[in-house]
Parts: sequence; structure tokens; C-alpha cells
Amino acid sequence: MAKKNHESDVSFIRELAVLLKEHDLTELEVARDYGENDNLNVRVARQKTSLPQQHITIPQQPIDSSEVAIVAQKENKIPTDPKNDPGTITSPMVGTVYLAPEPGASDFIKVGQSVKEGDTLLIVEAMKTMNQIPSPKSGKISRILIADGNAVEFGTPLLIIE
Amino acid sequence: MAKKNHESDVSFIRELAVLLKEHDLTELEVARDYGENDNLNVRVARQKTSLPQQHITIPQQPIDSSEVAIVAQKENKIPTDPKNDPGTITSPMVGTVYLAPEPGASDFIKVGQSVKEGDTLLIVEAMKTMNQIPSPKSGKISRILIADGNAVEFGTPLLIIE
Amino acid sequence: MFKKILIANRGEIALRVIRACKEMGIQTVAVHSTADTDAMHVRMANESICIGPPASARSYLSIPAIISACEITGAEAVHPGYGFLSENDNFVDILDDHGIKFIGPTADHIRIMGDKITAKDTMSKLNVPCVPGSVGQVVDTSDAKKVSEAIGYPVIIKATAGGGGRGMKVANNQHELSNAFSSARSEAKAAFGNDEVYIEKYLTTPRHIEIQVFGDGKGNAVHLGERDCSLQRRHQKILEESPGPTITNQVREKIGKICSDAVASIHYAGAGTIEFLYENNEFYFIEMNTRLQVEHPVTEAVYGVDLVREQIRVAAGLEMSLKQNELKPSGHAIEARINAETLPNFIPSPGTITAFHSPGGLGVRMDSHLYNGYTIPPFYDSLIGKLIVHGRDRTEAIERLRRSLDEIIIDGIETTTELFNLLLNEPDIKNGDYNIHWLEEWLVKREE
Amino acid sequence: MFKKILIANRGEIALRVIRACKEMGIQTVAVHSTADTDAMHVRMANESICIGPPASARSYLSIPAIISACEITGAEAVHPGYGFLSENDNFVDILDDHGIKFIGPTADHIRIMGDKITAKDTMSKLNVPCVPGSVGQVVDTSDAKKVSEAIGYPVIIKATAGGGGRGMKVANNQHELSNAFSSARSEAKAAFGNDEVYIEKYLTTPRHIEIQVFGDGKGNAVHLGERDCSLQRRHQKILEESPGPTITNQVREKIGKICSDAVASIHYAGAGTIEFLYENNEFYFIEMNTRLQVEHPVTEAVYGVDLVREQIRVAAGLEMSLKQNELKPSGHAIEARINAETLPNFIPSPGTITAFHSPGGLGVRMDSHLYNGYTIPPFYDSLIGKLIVHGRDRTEAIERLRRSLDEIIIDGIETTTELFNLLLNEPDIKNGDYNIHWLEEWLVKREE
Repeated sequence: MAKKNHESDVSFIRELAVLLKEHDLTELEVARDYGENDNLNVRVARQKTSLPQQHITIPQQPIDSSEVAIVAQKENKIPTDPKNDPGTITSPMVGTVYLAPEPGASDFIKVGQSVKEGDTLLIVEAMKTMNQIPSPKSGKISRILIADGNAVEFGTPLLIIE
Repeated sequence: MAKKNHESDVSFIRELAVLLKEHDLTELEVARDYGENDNLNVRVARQKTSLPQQHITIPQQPIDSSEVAIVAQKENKIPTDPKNDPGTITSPMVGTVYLAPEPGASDFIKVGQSVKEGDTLLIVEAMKTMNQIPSPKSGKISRILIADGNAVEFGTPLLIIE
Repeated sequence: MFKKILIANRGEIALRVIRACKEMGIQTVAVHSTADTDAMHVRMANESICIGPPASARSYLSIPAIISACEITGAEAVHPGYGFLSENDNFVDILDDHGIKFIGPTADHIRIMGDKITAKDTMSKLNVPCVPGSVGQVVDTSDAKKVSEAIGYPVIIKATAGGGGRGMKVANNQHELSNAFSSARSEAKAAFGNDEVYIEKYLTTPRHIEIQVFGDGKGNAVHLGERDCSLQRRHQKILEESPGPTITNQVREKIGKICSDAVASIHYAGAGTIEFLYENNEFYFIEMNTRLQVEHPVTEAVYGVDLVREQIRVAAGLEMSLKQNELKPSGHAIEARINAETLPNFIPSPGTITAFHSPGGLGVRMDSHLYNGYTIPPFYDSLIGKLIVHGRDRTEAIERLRRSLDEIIIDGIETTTELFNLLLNEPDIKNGDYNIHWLEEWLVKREE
Repeated sequence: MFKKILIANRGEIALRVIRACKEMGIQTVAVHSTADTDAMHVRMANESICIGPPASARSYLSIPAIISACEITGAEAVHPGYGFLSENDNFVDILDDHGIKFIGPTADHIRIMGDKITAKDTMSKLNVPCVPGSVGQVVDTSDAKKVSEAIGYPVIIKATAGGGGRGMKVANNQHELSNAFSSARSEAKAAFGNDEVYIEKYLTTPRHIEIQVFGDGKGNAVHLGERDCSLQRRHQKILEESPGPTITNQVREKIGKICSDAVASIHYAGAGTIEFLYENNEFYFIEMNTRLQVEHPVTEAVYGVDLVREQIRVAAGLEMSLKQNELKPSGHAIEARINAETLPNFIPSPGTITAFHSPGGLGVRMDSHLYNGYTIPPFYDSLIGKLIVHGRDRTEAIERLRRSLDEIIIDGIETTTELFNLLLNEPDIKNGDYNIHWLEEWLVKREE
């Protein structure tokens, strides 16, 4: 009985250790009651080490052009992190995004719309050149993550195709 | 029964130790209640290290005088760490140790000898002054940690009285 | 040249001296208290000796412990840094008795300059301009009134044995005098066990200007211009610069020559600083510090010299390598003293450094004994680093200070780094328009 | 003055430029690849833009990406640093087309100096001493023999389009010539797709001496003395110093004036370096680098100037603040390039920095983008820091380099720091007695 407990305890703790490492945590505290009143208390801590991003002073000057808002503040503009979504289409270049082929025209795509591989999704303007961005796959547009006229970096999530 | 528990406990702890090392942890705390209300408390910690001692280059030049060997290398000269022994008498000053009242005389103390509080144990010479170091308590000399003529720092362990 | 020097100090100045010794091929001995076992100066020295418990009185101020450490390591000379035993004439006498060289002036020079009245008398005879005041101590109120009327109000009553602002009282007019006089005396008695006081003209908005001098002990001396150290809080300097924003070349040459002539004529040896109050284009001698100053790197930057190397050279009997006609100030330097203190009240903040990153690049010098993981003990001075910048002119130096302050990372404790960011945004600081009261007034204003 | 500058580079040089911009009150835009998201230049800039994947060709060398980054951030000027697009005339043309200022010389000057034959012709006409050699390319063996006999053996055959040592062959005499000639051609063809070669006198034990010049683009130029960069491994400089150990004031003034006159007469704008081989007191032009050099801090230390600030000033149309009669060298400076490489074979050692501690104190400048916890990506140059020391003379600089090398802590990766400790113990290095072959010969000797 004790032996068996040990084994399962050790394997439980091992999993905690793996969690700790995987998620770069510094501390994990678990209180587990087995039996009638199952009870689990967990404390998870993660300590910033050495030189965390926020310690370097980046004097974020107010950026005057609304175009570049995304550059500095993209985390704030995007509701949840789309980087992990497998359907996310990212910008293949630095530039300015246009959702429509020309001013006044209707957008290439809308949320909920189905697209086929090769369909133009939007335009990224770079060096005065309008680069049509084709859909890499067929599917349905589930989210559009940028607004018309936004500046985008290489790798900025543009939209999600399910 | 107790014996058996010990064995399994030791193996449990050994496994924890392995876990600690494997996963680069710095702390692991487990409280395990067996019985009716099985209970397991675990705290796992992993600390990033910054600038460990050994990384600062201390160019240890060979020290020419044998007198000062203890200054730089005391760890090597003392068999086990006497700092933790409650009976250790440490040097109250920087200076040179003499075990005998004068050259050619016999030493104040020997290993195995009993001393009374206030008995002179040895002399520390500082600024040409011979400072007789009295025993702070009565007991038996169990170890002498320095040799005649050794240089000592403040706090250098001199001898152990049991 | 010495083969081995013992550094009777800790912190950044011990590190400063060790660096100079390493560059000169001299072996170093660090002494330390039990609280400083892991300190940087201990790590950087060739040898180290624990000399006592944390309390300075029983370690860094313990003359027997330090002499004894010299004897067992065979150190031929002692560099005292600043503070601790650096201006202790008794220490110098004892070192002399033991045949160990003190890297600094003679015990006599320390004694003369350590007594405020003797110092002023000496300087006055050497043509150094002094604050008008009483000749020697003032014993009673009627005497005090006579003196005060002669030199003109406001006046300040100071303890002969004083320092650090204790035992000092200002009287703006005759009516305030007798109260000020008696309270200065009783404060002096309480603080120093000595109620001797003297009276001086009180300057209302002076700057603190000090002249760096250096003598070879044989009758030759040079000056290395001035430092403006007017930004002070409770008589503690916070930021120093050279050249002084209001000092012209002509003024510098004149007062500089007075100072170097004075120390030359008394055969002063080594580095010294003659401190003045400066108001309405007049200098008034305050005191002479017979040692290296905290802010010496400002002068080193502007004059391109190594003052510690020079101290060691002269102490070893070599010729002074500084020549007045080769000492030309170049550009502008500023030092910001970074303390382990919590703003706004400057409460000491000892603790463990969880992250440390030094600023770098052109014109930036960082003198600090910090390292990642170091624990600042609570027993000593809160100075943890000096950031010294040098630029071609004052504006460039200010901008360089600003950008390098931005680069510093000291985590785990509170520091005064942010204070300098605030100061550099003040028009008065940008314009160099400040005096010895400016910082305290500014701090009060900020609290309101 | 520019309000915002984009830095089209990474690593220590991007940081160097950002520091200068901050000191001038100019906003900065960092560009970076996905591998450099956590890089110091990204953290220190006011804004940052990810311009592409790790491969330089698609990020730091991608002209469309960088132009586009300028457009969306509104950067008015681009500082190219060194390497990458710093000597790409096409990039400069495109920036011109987009109304963005390139902080550097004109596209034409880059083009002229980028082609070895045109560069030599140009310099030769401007009285800059050149290596005797063929007039233009040499097409066949008989032509090669004629040229070689005229200038005297040994000779070297080089690819017109070459660089980095490829397509270079030495012939010590007539018998070796035809083999060397044909193998140089085929190597040139393979390496550069162009088999044009030319022939020059081969110097056996020259030093690499380069002259720092600076022009205002309007016909004025100055020189800032020389750097001796003879310590090279595979044409990569390892340690640079100024003044050159063998260069007298007279020699400096003479070659300096030739160089500043040359760049003045072509209306060169900004920083440039004219590289020479130096043997038997004669200079032989190698090439002109139309950009900031890695080793520029050595010159900054000796002349007390900020070359990056000056580049930005001149690019913005301001007057050059450097004046020849005010540029006096002072003291001696040495730079040690610290690479993330494993000795003895200089194999790149990327990885995560587990501890980083910068050296400090008097006369020490550290230019490094490292920080504690930073991961050096494997995609780029292995230069991770430059340690520059300045002393009153060469001996002081060497001792300062030695002690500051001791203070550096870079853990988690292998670095070349130890190499310099070994070098500083070599009598030849102490005496300044080395040439461009010294280091490679020394490395071979050590392996035996």
C-alpha cells in the first residue's frame, strides 16, 4: 500500500516538476486531500529572472500616427493571443494593411466568409507596392485581427481561417 | 514496522532527490499523511541563479610565506568544517598563533587534556603584543586546528573543547 | 615600488584602489568584516583577511586588526580610501612606528587640517581666502556679539570639534545671537564632548566649490581644477561636476594656483581637496580633506589622470608624474552617486541584488562593487555605485548621464537612480543654476 | 536635426547608434528578425519592428522590409552600422528615391570605393600611395609576367570582385606565376562569378594601418590619426590600437593630411577609413571602407570625439564639429573584440548567457549587447562585445586591458576573452612588434 502510494506520489511530483520546467515556473505548491472530502490547493509562482523585459526602460513615446499603433501595442489590440492558433495567417512582410482593393471598394473578406486557397485576403503595401496576400488554404474566416490602414510587422497575425 | 517504513521513506526521499536534480529544482517540500485522510502537501521550487561565487575570478597568487597559508586556503587545511561544532573556539583577532609561552617551552595545551575556564589556550600575536587567549569554558581539548606560527583571521577556528 | 598594498576599506573605493594596484602590478590584500565575506573587494584582491565582526569600530576602524593584517600578509603600505581611517592621524603614527607606509599625507598634515581652527589659521597664512570670523574660539556671548558685528550678520556659530552639520547655528541679527550661541555650545558639548565654538560670516546662497590638489611631499604641487559639489542633502553630496558651471578659466587658474602654492609650501604629499564656499565671485575656505574624495573620478575624467596611481607613486617615493603645464581640462564630467536608499526619504535599503546591469558605451564610467546576487549588508554606507560620464561639453555630459541612467538595472533593492532622472529635467540643473540649498529646497517643494 | 532614425542593424553596433541618438534627443526605431525579438537593441529603442525571419537575407539585408519599416514608423533617416547594408550603393539609391536620408556617404562614393580597381585608380589620382601593380585587369599569363617583372617579385594576384581572401594567390618568382595566375582566376570565377584579376606587389611582413577620415560632403575633411589593426586571423581583426606602435607624429601628420585632402577633394560625407599596408616606412593603399568601422571606439578614446554623433550631424546637414587643429591624440587606446567562440579553433558558441558582468572603473569602455539571460542566436556574427581601454600611454593601456579582462564575466557560452590574456603575455605584443601574419603564426605555434 505504502509502496504503491510512493510510486504514485513520485510520479505526481515528477509531473509537477515537468510543469514547472515547461512553464518556466519557480514555485509550485500543492495541497491534496484524498478521501471523502477531495480537496486541492495549488499555488503557482513564476519569478522574473535577471533582466526581464520590463526592467529595460523603453520610453514608449506616444506614437502620433494611428497607423503604427499596432507596432508598439499589439498585445493590447488583440483580444486573445492568436499566435498559437493553427489557423492564424501572419503577415509575410512589413507594411501597411488594406482590407479592400481600393478606397471605397468593399473588403476582400468578411468574418464568416469562406475562402479558397489562392483567394486574395488583403493587401500589404510596402515600398509603394500593393502586395496581394493570397490565402494559403481553404476555409472559413473566423476572425480578422487587424484594421484597415494598420501597420504590420513581419509575423503580425492578420486573420484566422478555420 | 518502523524499519520497513524507514526503508520505503528513504527510497521515497531518494526519488525526490533524483527529481530535484533531474529537473534542476532548488527546493522540494513534501508533507505526506497516510491513513484515513490521505494527505499530500508538495512545494516544488526552481530558482534561477545569477552570479555564483565561483564566477568571480579571484586570482589566487601563490602566497610565499608559509605563515599565511591558512589565510587563503583554510578550507584545505582543516579536515572537516569545525565552524559548525559548538565547541569550537575561534580567534578573536587577526594575528599569529603561538601554542607555547616562549620558543622551546612546551605547549599550553595538548589534545586530550582537560582545561578550566580561564586557562590560557594559546597566544595570538598582534602588533608585537602577545595576547593570551583564555578558555571560555571548562572541558577537554578534542582537536587543535592550527599549527604554531600560523596566521589567523578574525573568526578562524583555533581548537575544539568538548 | 611597493610589492603589496593592503586596502583598509570596503565597497567601491576598495575596488577602485585594487584596480589601480592591478594595473601597476602590485599585489593587494583586502581586509573585511564578517559581513563582507562575499564583497567584491574581497573577491578581486589577491589575498583577504577577515579582521572583525560587522561593526566598523571592531573591523574597518580597528587599528590593531589592520596593523596585524599588514604584518601577517607582509603588506608594505596601506591605502585608506576615504572615510574610516583615512583621516586618522593616530593610525598614520602607528603605521609609521611599524614601518608601514601610509598612502596619504603625514600625520602632522592630517592633524593640522583635522582641527578646523588650526586649518583655517594655516590656510589664512598661506593666502588661501577664508570666511571672515573669530580668531580662535569664542568663549561668551559678549565676545560673540563683538565678533559678529565686526564681520556683519548673518553669522554662523560652529563647533570646533564639529562636522556633519551638528553643533551649527545661524544668527541673522543681534537678537538671535545669544540663543544661537548657547544652543550651538550645548549641542557641541552633547555631540563631541567639547563645547568650544567659533563664529564665521554666514553665506546665504553659496556654491560648494572644491579644488583638487596634489603634492609630492617635497615642495612641489599641482592643482587639477575645481568640482562643483553644491547639490547636497544634509551635507551629503549627491551629484558633482567639473568644470563648475560658473567658474571661468581665469578664476580657475587664480584659485588653483593659490591652492597648489599653499600645499606646496607645507610640503603636502598626495591627493587633497581644499573646499570652499563660493558666493559673489569670492572663495571662502571651509576645510581641507587630506585624502581621496568620493568624487575624484570627475577630475580624473576631465584631466585624463589616475589619481590613485599617482597617490601610490608618490607614497613609494617616485616623482609625481603630474605637471601643471600639462594639466589641461578637457570636456565636462558629472558624477551621480547611487545609493541603496528608498526615495523620497532616503531611507537605507539594504538587501540582495537580484539583477545588476552596468551602463556602457562612450564616455561612461561605472565604479560599483555590486554584482548579481550580492547582498548589501545593513552596517555600512549606502553608496553602491558612482556613475561618471564625460562629454565634450556640459550639455553632452548631461544627455550622456540621462541615457546611461536609463541603462542601469539594480533590482532587489531600492536605489536613488530615479532621483537623477528627475533632477536632469529641472531647468536649474540644466542651466547649472543652483547653490548648496537648492537640493533641499527642491526636495521640500516636491513633498508639498 | 532628425526626429527619428531607424537603425538597420543589430548587436553592439545597433546599441552604439541608439546610445548616440538618445544623447541627441532623437527617437529610434530598431528593426529585428524573429530571432532577435529579445535583443538589447530592440529593448533600448523607442520603437521596434520585426522585419523578417532569422536569415539575414530576408531580414537585415532585405531592402524592401527596411524601407517599409521606415515608412510605417516615419523614420527620416537610416543608420546602417557596419556590415549588412552599410556599403550597399543600391540601398542608398532606393533610400534616396523614398526621400529617406542615408547616414553615410553618397551611393556614388560607395560604388567607387566598392570596386577595388576604381578605388585604387581614384586614390592614386588623389596622391594616396598605392601598391604598385597592374593598370586595371590582367588578361593573360604573358601580360601577368610583364607586369610582375616591372613591379618586382613577390607579387599577388587578386580577384577584381574579391574580398575575404578568396581568389588571392602569391607568386614568389617567375616560375610560380602562371600556376598562381590561373588558379586565382578559376577561384575568382567560382567565388564571384567573375574571373577578372589584377596583380600587385606582395608585401611580406606589412602592418595593417588604417586612417580614420571624416568629411562634411562639402569639400572639408579631417583625419583622426591611425589605428594599427595588424592582429588578424583569417582577415578578421582581433585587437586594434591607436596610436600605432610604430607610427611617429610626423608620419601620422603626413599620411593623415594626404587622406583628409583626398576625401575632401571628392566631397566625401561622413566617416570613412582608408586602409593601408605599411612596410619599410611606406604606406600602400588597400581599400577604403565607406562606413563606421567596428574599431572606431579606439579613435574616439584617443581623440575624445563621438563619431556616430558626428555622422548624424553631417547627415542632417549641420556643420562638421571636428576641426583638424583641435584634433590632438591623447594617450593610448586598445580594443579587444570578444567573440562567442570556442578556442583554440574559434568555433562559434551561441547559447544562453547565464551570468554577465561588465568590467568598470577608470579608462574602461564596454560596448556589448549582452545581458544576463540573453540568448545569442546562431544566425549572425559572433562578436558579442568590445572592450576598449584608454590609458596615458601604451603600457598603462595594456595593464588596464589586462585587469579589465579579469573582471569580465560571461558564462553559459565560450568566449575569446582568454585569448587576450595570452596575447598580453607575449613579449612581441608588449613591444608592439607584430605584423599582419603574427597572430596566425602564433596560433600555429601554439597548436604544435
